Amino acid sequence: MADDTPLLEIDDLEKHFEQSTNILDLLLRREPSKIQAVDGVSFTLETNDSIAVIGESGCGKTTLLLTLIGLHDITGGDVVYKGTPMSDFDDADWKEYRSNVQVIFQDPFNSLDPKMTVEESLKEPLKIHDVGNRDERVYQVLEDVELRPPEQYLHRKPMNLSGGEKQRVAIGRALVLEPDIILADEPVSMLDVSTQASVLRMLKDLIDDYDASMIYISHDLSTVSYISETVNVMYLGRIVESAPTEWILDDPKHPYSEALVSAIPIPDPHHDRARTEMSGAPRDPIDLGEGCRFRDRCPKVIPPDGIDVDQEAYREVMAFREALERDDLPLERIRKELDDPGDQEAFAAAIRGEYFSGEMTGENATTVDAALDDVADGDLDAAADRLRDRFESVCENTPLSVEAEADWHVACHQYYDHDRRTKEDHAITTD
Amino acid sequence: MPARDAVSLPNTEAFENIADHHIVRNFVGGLRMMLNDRTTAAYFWILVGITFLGVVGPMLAPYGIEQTQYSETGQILSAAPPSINHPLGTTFAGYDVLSRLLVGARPTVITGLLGGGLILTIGTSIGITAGYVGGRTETILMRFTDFVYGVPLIPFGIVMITFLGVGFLSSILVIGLILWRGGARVIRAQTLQIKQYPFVKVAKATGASRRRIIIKHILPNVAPMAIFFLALGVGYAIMLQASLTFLGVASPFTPSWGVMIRNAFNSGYMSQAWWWSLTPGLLIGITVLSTFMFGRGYEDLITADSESVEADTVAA
Amino acid sequence: MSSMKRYVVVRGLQTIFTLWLVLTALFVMFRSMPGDFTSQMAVAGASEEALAALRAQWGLDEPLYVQYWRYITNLAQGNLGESPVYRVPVWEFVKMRMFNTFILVAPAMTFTYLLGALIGTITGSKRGSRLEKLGIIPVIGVGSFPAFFLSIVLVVVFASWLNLFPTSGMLSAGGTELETWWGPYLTADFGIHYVLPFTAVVCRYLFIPSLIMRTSVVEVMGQDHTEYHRLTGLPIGNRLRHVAKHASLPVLTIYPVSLARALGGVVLIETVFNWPGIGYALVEAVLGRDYPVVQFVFFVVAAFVIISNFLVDLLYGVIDPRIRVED
Amino acid sequence: MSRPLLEIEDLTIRYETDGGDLTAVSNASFSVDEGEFFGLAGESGSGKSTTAKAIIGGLDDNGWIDGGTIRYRGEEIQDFTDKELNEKLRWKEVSWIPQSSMNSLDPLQRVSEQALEIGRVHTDLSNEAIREKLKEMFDVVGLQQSRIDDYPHQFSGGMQQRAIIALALFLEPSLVIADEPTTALDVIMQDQIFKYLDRMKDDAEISLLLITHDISVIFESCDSVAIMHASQIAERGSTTAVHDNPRHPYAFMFKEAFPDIREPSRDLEVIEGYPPELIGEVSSCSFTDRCPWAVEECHQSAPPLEPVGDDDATHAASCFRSDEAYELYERYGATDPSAEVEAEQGGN
Repeated sequence: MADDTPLLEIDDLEKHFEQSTNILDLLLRREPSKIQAVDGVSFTLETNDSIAVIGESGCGKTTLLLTLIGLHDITGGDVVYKGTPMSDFDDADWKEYRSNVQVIFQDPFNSLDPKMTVEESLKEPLKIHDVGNRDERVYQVLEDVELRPPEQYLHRKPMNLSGGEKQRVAIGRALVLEPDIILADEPVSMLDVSTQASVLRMLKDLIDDYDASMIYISHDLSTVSYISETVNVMYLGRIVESAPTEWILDDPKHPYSEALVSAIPIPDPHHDRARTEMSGAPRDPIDLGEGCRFRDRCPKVIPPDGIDVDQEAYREVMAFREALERDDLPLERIRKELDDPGDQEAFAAAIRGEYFSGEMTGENATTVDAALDDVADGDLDAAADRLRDRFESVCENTPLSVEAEADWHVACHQYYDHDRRTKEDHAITTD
Repeated sequence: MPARDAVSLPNTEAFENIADHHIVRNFVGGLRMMLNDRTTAAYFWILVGITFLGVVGPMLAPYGIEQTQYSETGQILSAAPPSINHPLGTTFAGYDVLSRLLVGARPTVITGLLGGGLILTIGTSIGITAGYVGGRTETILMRFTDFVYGVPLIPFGIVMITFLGVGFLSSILVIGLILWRGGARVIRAQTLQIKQYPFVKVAKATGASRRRIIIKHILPNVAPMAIFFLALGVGYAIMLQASLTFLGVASPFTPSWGVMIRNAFNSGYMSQAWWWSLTPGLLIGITVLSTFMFGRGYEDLITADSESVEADTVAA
Repeated sequence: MSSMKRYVVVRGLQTIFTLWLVLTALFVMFRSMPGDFTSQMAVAGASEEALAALRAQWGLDEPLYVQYWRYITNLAQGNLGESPVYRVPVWEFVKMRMFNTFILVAPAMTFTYLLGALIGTITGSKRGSRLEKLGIIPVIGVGSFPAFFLSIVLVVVFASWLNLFPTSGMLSAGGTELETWWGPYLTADFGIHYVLPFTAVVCRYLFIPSLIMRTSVVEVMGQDHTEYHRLTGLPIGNRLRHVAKHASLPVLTIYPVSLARALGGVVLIETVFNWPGIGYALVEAVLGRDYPVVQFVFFVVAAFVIISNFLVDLLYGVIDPRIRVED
Repeated sequence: MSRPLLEIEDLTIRYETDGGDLTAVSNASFSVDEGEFFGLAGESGSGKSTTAKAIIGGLDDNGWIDGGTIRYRGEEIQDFTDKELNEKLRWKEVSWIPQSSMNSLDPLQRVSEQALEIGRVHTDLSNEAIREKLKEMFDVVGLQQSRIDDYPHQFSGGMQQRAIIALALFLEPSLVIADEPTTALDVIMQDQIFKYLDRMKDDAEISLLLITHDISVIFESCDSVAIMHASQIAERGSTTAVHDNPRHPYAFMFKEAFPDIREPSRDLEVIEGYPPELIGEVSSCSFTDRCPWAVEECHQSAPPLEPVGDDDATHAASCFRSDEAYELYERYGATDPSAEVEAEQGGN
């Protein structure tokens, strides 16, 4: 193995699930819909590196972790460990991988088998990989995770440990095989704040002591700086921004990261932070299709050249188009609410009321009105076409990740044109 | 709940190895914890007593079970009420009820243990396999379980007994072959739940084999539920066997408690000689109740989230 | 298609498929049982040729798939076949007996479930109290006795000793002639025969709904929305109504299965009370290898479970809006 | 300063448990003014939720108020019966936003039905009027009015929380108690929720009692704060006073345990040990065993909540060394060599 082979390379990794089908789907031969939990994620973990993956619940970060530890099959792309791709692993490779890649989960209350003593839990990995000197190792690792004196803890069961102590045992179990890589899934988020810092600090120190690397998964950007130098921000299965932690905290480039950072509360009554302008929540990662996945919520979604439109009004158009094209408009409900369900004009107005707050003028307003009439008439395709003709955005193409600055990657269309260092040929796909 | 130290058992190495095994240790630990609870302990001792009766009962019987009793005047004591010589009275044919009761304890206990054991083994195996393996195996096993659920127990039992041949053991076998269904469902549900716990995922990620995970993690964690099922199975088996006996499709030659009630009923003397069927009936009821309450107590104490599973179990 | 319609269609298709599966399974099972009705005659000394002729007459010598096809086509025309033992059409043989069983079990089990739900709600809502811990024990206790023993006790005490009710039968012998088949069921005579068997069924099965209801009431009481209702100041009556609605879902699920279980188990009660139901007839039919009858009765019980499961699922869909979407 | 709406004085709450009577709140005192946002902070088990529940008569069956008073608009309410609470207080005056909104709405009922039920219990309003009020509130929290007839599962997590807020507001209460309203939510959703809570402060002049373990949220959104540790109020006062001039060791260590993205590399404070379980009377400072500055006196008796500093009249701390602790901390960090010796002697 060459020296410059990275420890772990995640290369365009995809993990999709099929939504379960029922007998009717089978009879009608319907295509199962696809849950795109992880979709084209790439990053590299070097030795002694600590990389964080940050995102809201449902962004796919936990699926990513389960895929990395081999509990999910890979749908596409690959994970390359010390030069060997996971897809080529034989039994021996798997055994080596499983002894060198360890995981720590979020929930301390279920991370340990309630029926096993601390000693048994810590010895289990050693037994599986047939490592000797078990007593000594277990003793040492208990010392390392600051459960002292170890004798006092060896025979306890999880029910007799506090949350923090349980998480320390879980960390100990991950370290007892002296692995290369630790995957940690929000290991402190369920602990009380007085314990959080000490567990976090201990984890960081131990990673260094044990010469391991770490992928740290969390929803909480504010503690990440204590554990990882690099952050990947994930949104709906994709990484949208990747840079050193402090840079992102200081000056996030992707509109989503910006929202994420700006929403973090500042523990200071003198500081006057503006509340987020973002509305809505990430949609379900089902059949996402092409395009930037943040475009329906993005305050900076890019209008086509040559039309003059208010940014917020344009975002509303995009959100409406998104719902329309995905056939997600709650038309039945809106019609039921009407005093006279047959009144087409009132119907169109009610739909407008649901999706548009501001006033639009000129050609924009005419197009939207016409589209709303189409929708009211039931001709959704016509409405979609009409709106696409006028409002199609560059954001409907999948953005490539570009190096906006050195070591600072952003997957956002804003950075193709405004930055000289982007790829000249930004092979944007069109559908 | 207070911490309890590991159980201390005789210091022979083999024994220690067994005692050190999760399942054994958790079982013994659970039992100890449970005997602290007075009510559950009472049911436990009733069960121990009945089992003991099954062992020594036939030896204690003052008379032979088919020994006709005579009064001092030499008349057959037909359906005589309780007296000093015959504390539980006699049957129509002049047999001593107490003796028959004592002898009948053994088949009852055997039925309970064998039937319960069968139910436990089949139910746990199917439940764990379905829950852990998942996919198509699970679908097939659980559809099959649903199917067995729809089987009307006693009529089907009769059909199977005619197939297997009337007999004491075949009636137990039939019971075991049907009544595992509730256990399979509940244990599968538990397995599914345990499988989702991080500690199982961690073990998998560390490279633990499927066998290891089942033995070291799944089994000890479903053990309380399995014990509950063993207890429940014992009760159901006894009850069902008595019912089959009563209908005349289990062996009438094994003098179980069920046979006694059947004979009393068939004699037409059941209202006059009420002592004839009352004691065996009461004993069956008390045994079944004790197994159930004992199982409940065990399960209650061992698992925190026990409440939700009980519902499924009673419908077995 | 609306989500509810979709749900009905999907579950409907599944139900029909299951029914067919059970029908076939029963057919295969009974055809592969050793011996047929002629084996009893053989014991009785009938000659080998006569038996073979009899088998040919009943089509038992043909290949299985031919028999199966005939069975299915006959069934499709409403022909259930004939009982080879009693030499009457199966339907004629079973119809009144099934009705007698049904009229005993269905009301009794429905009452059992209503009463059990009440007991479960009362005991479950007093979590940790003496009532919760001990209140259910008598119910379990009674349920621990075999049905035939309970019946015997009822007969001995209430019929023989206290002489309140008749000891057995469904109607007194030589009762008034009534013109309609349903006439007798409306008489006081029937009613007085009905009380003890009805009580026996209730006693035997009451613990099932009581326990399930108690368990799920306890569970629902611990859920956040119950706590929220408490904090909003809803009176206890309103809160219990919410709890009962949630808690009844698992009870509902078990209902068809335990109705079937009671249909099977009622044979013991029928035997003791000499109730002219299908249970005892079924035992005799099995012992006489009268497979067409047994097969049909089994199918009816299974179909009963399957169809009521379907209905319960639909009801579930009505009560719980989440089901409709998730299918 | 405006009039106090809610005054809590020397409140003590106990729970009957197998191990004895557990003191969940001991001698807590604070008050919430009209239009004020008040934050009650503390770690799990500190008694903050119990305090809040006592206000609307929501203690569990085994809990009772063992001393002290709760006054609402000057009227003592701690002994109110359920009926009085329903008639005078709940929802019309004080409403509640629960901790886990995801499961707090009855999944079998439309949101509007749940509102009708609450409305009918507490008011004489017609169904139509209740629906209208709920619709208005849906608008305030940024939900479409037409969605009041949706079932809870038709909403996303954040939307359910907003529906819950609408349900808390629709009878126009003067005080809303929010128990960890955003704990289960992501940070962007949390911020959206607070945007609506802010709006309710501006538009309706409602007071908020915010219960949370997250002090950064309180510093950002509240006017005043009380920090609880194991049944006792360690420190209370205006957020600026507590932030700028903390006096109780738990208060400033707790504050320093929170990350601040403006200083990503600052070391986070760690508070060793765990809060004690208090059975029976509490006769010491409950923070003693975890406090680096504990002295003999701290073991002997519980320090009273006394005014500190002159920056703010409500600013008070319950610490015998409130005048020097923060200074020591700033100078030496979370150690006090002289005190350690004493603490060891006193502790054994």
